[in-house]
Amino acid sequence: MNAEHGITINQVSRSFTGRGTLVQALSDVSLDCPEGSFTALIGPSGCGKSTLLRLALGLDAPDSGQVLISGMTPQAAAKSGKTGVAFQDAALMPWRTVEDNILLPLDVLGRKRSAYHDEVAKLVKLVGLDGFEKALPGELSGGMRQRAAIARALVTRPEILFLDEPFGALDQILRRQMNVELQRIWMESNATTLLVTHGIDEAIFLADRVVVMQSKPGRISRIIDVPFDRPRTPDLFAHPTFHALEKEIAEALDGH
Amino acid sequence: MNAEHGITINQVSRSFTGRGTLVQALSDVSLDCPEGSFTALIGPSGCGKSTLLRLALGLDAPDSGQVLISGMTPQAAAKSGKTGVAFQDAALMPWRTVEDNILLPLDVLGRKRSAYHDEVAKLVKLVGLDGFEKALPGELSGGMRQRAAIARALVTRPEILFLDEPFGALDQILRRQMNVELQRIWMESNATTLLVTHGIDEAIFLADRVVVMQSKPGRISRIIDVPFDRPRTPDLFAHPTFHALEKEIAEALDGH
Amino acid sequence: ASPFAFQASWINDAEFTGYFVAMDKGYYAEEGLDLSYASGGPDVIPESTIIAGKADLTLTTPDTTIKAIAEQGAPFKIIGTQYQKNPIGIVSLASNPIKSPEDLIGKTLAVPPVNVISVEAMLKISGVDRSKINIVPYAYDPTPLIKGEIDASLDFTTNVPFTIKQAGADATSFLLYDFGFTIFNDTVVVTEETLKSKRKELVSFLRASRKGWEENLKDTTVYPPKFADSWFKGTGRSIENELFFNEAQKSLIEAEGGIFSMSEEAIEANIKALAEVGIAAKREYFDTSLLEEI
Amino acid sequence: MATKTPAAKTESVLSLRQKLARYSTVRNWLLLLVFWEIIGQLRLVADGALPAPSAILARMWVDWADYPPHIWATLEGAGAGFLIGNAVAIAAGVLFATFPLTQRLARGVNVALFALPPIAVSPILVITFSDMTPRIILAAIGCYFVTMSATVTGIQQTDRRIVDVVHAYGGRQWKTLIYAQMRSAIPAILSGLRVAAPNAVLGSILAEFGGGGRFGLGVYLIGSLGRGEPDRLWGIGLSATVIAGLAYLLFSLIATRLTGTSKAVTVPASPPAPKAEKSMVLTLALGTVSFALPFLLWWLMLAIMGTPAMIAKTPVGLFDYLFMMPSSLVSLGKLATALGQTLPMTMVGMAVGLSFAFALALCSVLYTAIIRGFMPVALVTQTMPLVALTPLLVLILGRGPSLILWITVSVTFFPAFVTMAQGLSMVSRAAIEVPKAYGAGPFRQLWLVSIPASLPYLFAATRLAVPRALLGVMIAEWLATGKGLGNLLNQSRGYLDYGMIWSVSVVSVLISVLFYQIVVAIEQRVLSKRGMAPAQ
Ligand SMILES: Nc1ncnc2c1ncn2[C@@H]1O[C@H](COP(=O)(O)OP(=O)(O)OP(=O)(O)O)[C@@H](O)[C@H]1O
Ligand SMILES: Nc1ncnc2c1ncn2[C@@H]1O[C@H](COP(=O)(O)OP(=O)(O)OP(=O)(O)O)[C@@H](O)[C@H]1O
Ligand SMILES: Cc1ncc(C[n+]2csc(CCO)c2C)c(N)n1
Ligand SMILES: [Mg+2]
Ligand SMILES: [Mg+2]
Repeated sequence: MNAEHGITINQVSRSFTGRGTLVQALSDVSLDCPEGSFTALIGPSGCGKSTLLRLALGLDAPDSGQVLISGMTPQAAAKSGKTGVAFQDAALMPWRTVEDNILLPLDVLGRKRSAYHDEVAKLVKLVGLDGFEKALPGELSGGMRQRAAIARALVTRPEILFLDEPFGALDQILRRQMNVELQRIWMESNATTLLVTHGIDEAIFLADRVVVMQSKPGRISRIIDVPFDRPRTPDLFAHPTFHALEKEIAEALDGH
Repeated sequence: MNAEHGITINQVSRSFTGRGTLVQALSDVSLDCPEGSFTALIGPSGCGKSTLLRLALGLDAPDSGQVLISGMTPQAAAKSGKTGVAFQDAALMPWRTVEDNILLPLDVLGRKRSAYHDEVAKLVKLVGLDGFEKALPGELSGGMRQRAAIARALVTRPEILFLDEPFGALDQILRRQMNVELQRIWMESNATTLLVTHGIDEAIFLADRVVVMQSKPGRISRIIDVPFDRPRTPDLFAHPTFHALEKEIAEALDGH
Repeated sequence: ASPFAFQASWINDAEFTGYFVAMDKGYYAEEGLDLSYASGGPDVIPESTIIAGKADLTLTTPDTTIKAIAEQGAPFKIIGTQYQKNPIGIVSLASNPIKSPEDLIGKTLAVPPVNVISVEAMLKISGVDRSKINIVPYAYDPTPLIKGEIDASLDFTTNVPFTIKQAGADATSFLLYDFGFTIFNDTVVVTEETLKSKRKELVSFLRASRKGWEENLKDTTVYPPKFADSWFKGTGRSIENELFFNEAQKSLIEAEGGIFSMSEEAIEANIKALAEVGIAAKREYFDTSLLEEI
Repeated sequence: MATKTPAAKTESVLSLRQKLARYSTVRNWLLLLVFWEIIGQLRLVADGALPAPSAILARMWVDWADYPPHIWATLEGAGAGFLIGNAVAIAAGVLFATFPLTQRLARGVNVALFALPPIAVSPILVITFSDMTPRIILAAIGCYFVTMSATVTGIQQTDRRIVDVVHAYGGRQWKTLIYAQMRSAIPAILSGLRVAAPNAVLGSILAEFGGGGRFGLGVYLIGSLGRGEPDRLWGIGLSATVIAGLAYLLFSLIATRLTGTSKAVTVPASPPAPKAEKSMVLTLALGTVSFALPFLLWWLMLAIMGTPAMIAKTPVGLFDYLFMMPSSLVSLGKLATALGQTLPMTMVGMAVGLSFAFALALCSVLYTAIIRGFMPVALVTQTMPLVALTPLLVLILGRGPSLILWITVSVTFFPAFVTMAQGLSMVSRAAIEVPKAYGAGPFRQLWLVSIPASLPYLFAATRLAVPRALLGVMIAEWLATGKGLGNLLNQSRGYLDYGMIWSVSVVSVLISVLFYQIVVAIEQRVLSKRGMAPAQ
């Protein structure tokens, strides 16, 4: 394990006091994602997955514990441009065109747009939004917005990638395609990736390890290694080990 | 077929001129959903599913063609309180608590809240938000917001129910639970239901008919009947006919 | 009693002591008038109030009134004057004294925009080149004068010198009147219409008011303190100030023909002074007949 | 390795942070006060013309018996005007937002009401009405436009997704208004009320200059003006500020509580407003009516109130005055000269005023405590009548362009600042978190997200500021420089030259409408390009 270049989450807790009630969103969560690893995070709705990501992105601070990204504080890592993120909500800026939305991280990081011209074109094509480069988010369908958000997450060629249910609004065919593409990109870039997903099959297909969370309080209940070699192909979905893993994860989710 | 009490979509077309380009979101789409039927709408991202729903809700007008809900214009039907809807985006009012958000349709329709007290409690429980009745949307996770939106769609005991990917942000276990619950509610209320979904299995599990759409231009490419009796149980997912249907729909989606 | 509305030209200060006395002593009631008194202020254009019928009678600056009659055919008549000599003058600090129009050359003089024409007349009459004086607006606050930002201001000489003394300085002042701008002030003005229809009331008003002024001017120190909690309550001014004012205005008000009177010479002097600034006043703008009936 | 802290402790740490923010605001207020005290004591500004707070307080102590009736009278005028003006404004705002056509029709009237110089309106009100009415009307006018604009902006910025939900249940205009638009507009409306509060107080005070009444801070101020005692004037001005400040504080507190729950949880991506079909005929017709309506109303008002013809020039009378009379050429010449003096400064004042407002609004995000600390000063500029403040300003700045700028900025910036700051505070957290996740500092967050997201508010602010700039320059001219339209207006009052008074008023309104129209045109281009709903 190389904590220096991956994601280190160390005994992190975070609770919220909403209207009078206290929600323990994360309770003593520890997780190490070594450099270049692909980790899938799976767990019931409200178990703290997004909260964990927000902590890793420096958007929120833990009550206790520590998060290190590439050995830096989340804020420092974000600033260095190492990270990329697709939020659960597409969070596109409604006044920016698809293209400009994809370019937003470059604007933030102060990088030259021109250097990314081809990259953007490739990404737009990858997510199937060619022809909609100049469209505004309001003119897109829900799935199309989510795809633009995925492209935005990838545009900086991040070393560390956070994806919060990026394929939730996509149809199965597109989702499979995107799974394959994501794997390719991951293998090329070797980015340390943390993927939140509700698709058990997706998790197994993509990840080295599937981290199963439980809620109330939000915690990690099991970590299941995925033994398949890369590149993985859609045939895998029919593999018996795949099914076994699916079952194992489903049971872990069920609280067994 | 009883056009008088179901949904009748008659040769509807709708195109958008976004930034410079023309998108034919719906091209000559006709669909009849008889009273009490359960129709699943499935199709690639951007094929016009949400557009179709918006037309049926009277939120948008077709360029040509006609939509009748219970023999009325969509607006009239909406006003009569016959319809319920869960949008693709949860669209909760940020200032209303979960409970008040669920009660919104009653407020709009001018119905007494008090008469729905038990109903709301039941629905909150159904979508697993008990304990969060007084929480504001900003204090919920993505999936929790979507669940609140589902409860809101059901609160009026609608005769006609529109659901736009209501379970997209839910984990598989919850999703299955919700599928079963939705079937139960549907059987009790006999509401004419139009469900947009990306889950082929979900579509088969729930619907009488699966309508497969294609994009560019948005159109209906196939309608596949689902022969299973009700109530359907989760065992069904292992049924051979189920798998055959899954394959058939997947192929239809693939453009075969 | 007949209702009669009087519009004053400024907020309640010693300038109107005579009327206050007349009201408090019941002189108007004795004359059969039910007088309603309206205070003025910077946003009250007295002539407007009589045109609009809000008041039957008002006090005005004669140059304004006469210009309006001459140039717009405004239906005003001047039926008397409170000040035989306009109390408006050039006020400066004794440490930087301006004693005559010539002294103004090269200086900064603050003048309420409405009075620029009066100053210009006085300068013309005195043969001083207007363009050699820097005239800036004045809004009744003498602070810039006290602090030396301006060299002089145009204000009521019956009033500001006191203020300046209070601020620890000494004032020098001269009246525009004394340098050829020989006009009245607080001229008593009515519309021709009122003159016709309320002649009796007007005479009664003048009579009662004259009585009030005479009573007040008998001893200028008597009434201001009496009004401290009535007419002068909450004006923001001090009774000492009103005492100074009352004393200072005495000589400007008193007239041989009785208070409010307008002698033919004085009217002539007004017409002549105004002619200097191109305001063609005529004798007929002044109606002295009511004064005779007092 | 970090130590574990119980969650409860974190909560108290968090609220401690909030307490610290509040504390630093109070600290800034105190710092300001101490600073002012030192300046006053050492007579550093204008040879002691700016009194120290202690001197002002001491003076108020002495004068205390005078205050209650004055404060009470001003409260009455300002309060009634505030209630009436804002009620009308909110109703009108709702009407305009619901039926955009009405807004376009009423635009001329709206801007005219906002841009009319009080020095021209007040004398007319005073001779038309009596007692409290002029005060109430002027206070109400001071509230109307800001609150109306805020209401329209607030309603227009309602999240489309929420409106769709109401529509989907058959809710039409009325229900949409109640359940979605009004509630989401509340923070914006409150920002309008925040600006309206000082406007109402100042409006009442200005009308009090019209006399008639014996009591009111304005009456007190006029009486005190001649005393050359700044500490008294400041006492009066600060009393007005405190009245307005309390209202401001109240609405701020409510707004702060509600803003959090008013902004969208996720970034809204609603379909851009359909491009309005540009019918030249319709645009022209609307423009004409909107332009003609103020004239029509003006005529009607005069007819109804029966104001005499010498005072009340009808549009035709004004036309005669300006074009048909022997003196017309002279009058036009005077107007032209005055315009030539006023317009250039107006442009500069507008630019500086807006920049200042914008800078303040940005700082309200970046340096909250500093801006909150500055708010009392801002409120003083909004409630202290310029008649009282100008002598001091003249001592500090002279009577040149810097003074005109100062006055113009002080007359322009406040509504714009409050509106922009409100807009910035309404940006959804989810949107800001995108750049934040890429390490953007506060500046970049503002530049890349908050500012573009609040563009509609920015334009609303600009629309508020632009008509006021001319007014600011005119006030400065009237009080300090003796040039331009402001001086012409005041001088004409002295000459009973009602033709000129009306001419100046109409010209100043027309210019304001023109500027306003230019902003609307720019707004429409900029916003529709970004798929945002522009002003109609
Ligand atoms: N700002 C907040 N205030 C109060 N409670 C919060 C806040 N953010 C999150 N929570 C609570 O924390 C818990 C975890 O939320 P989180 O968004 O991390 O869930 P999640 O695992 O991402 O769920 P989902 O799959 O539904 O998106 C939830 O119970 C939620 O109500
Ligand atoms: N307001 C609009 N302006 C312009 N184009 C629009 C608008 N609304 C929808 N479209 C276009 O219409 C097409 C259909 O959109 P729709 O939202 O109906 O898709 P969908 O089937 O719901 O897709 P998804 O599964 O991704 O939600 C898309 O190509 C979209 O870009
Ligand atoms: C006591 C007193 N009365 C009136 C004024 C106001 N004022 C000063 S000059 C001027 C114009 C000519 O009348 C006016 C109205 C004042 N300041 N003090
Ligand atoms: Mg989440
Ligand atoms: Mg959709």
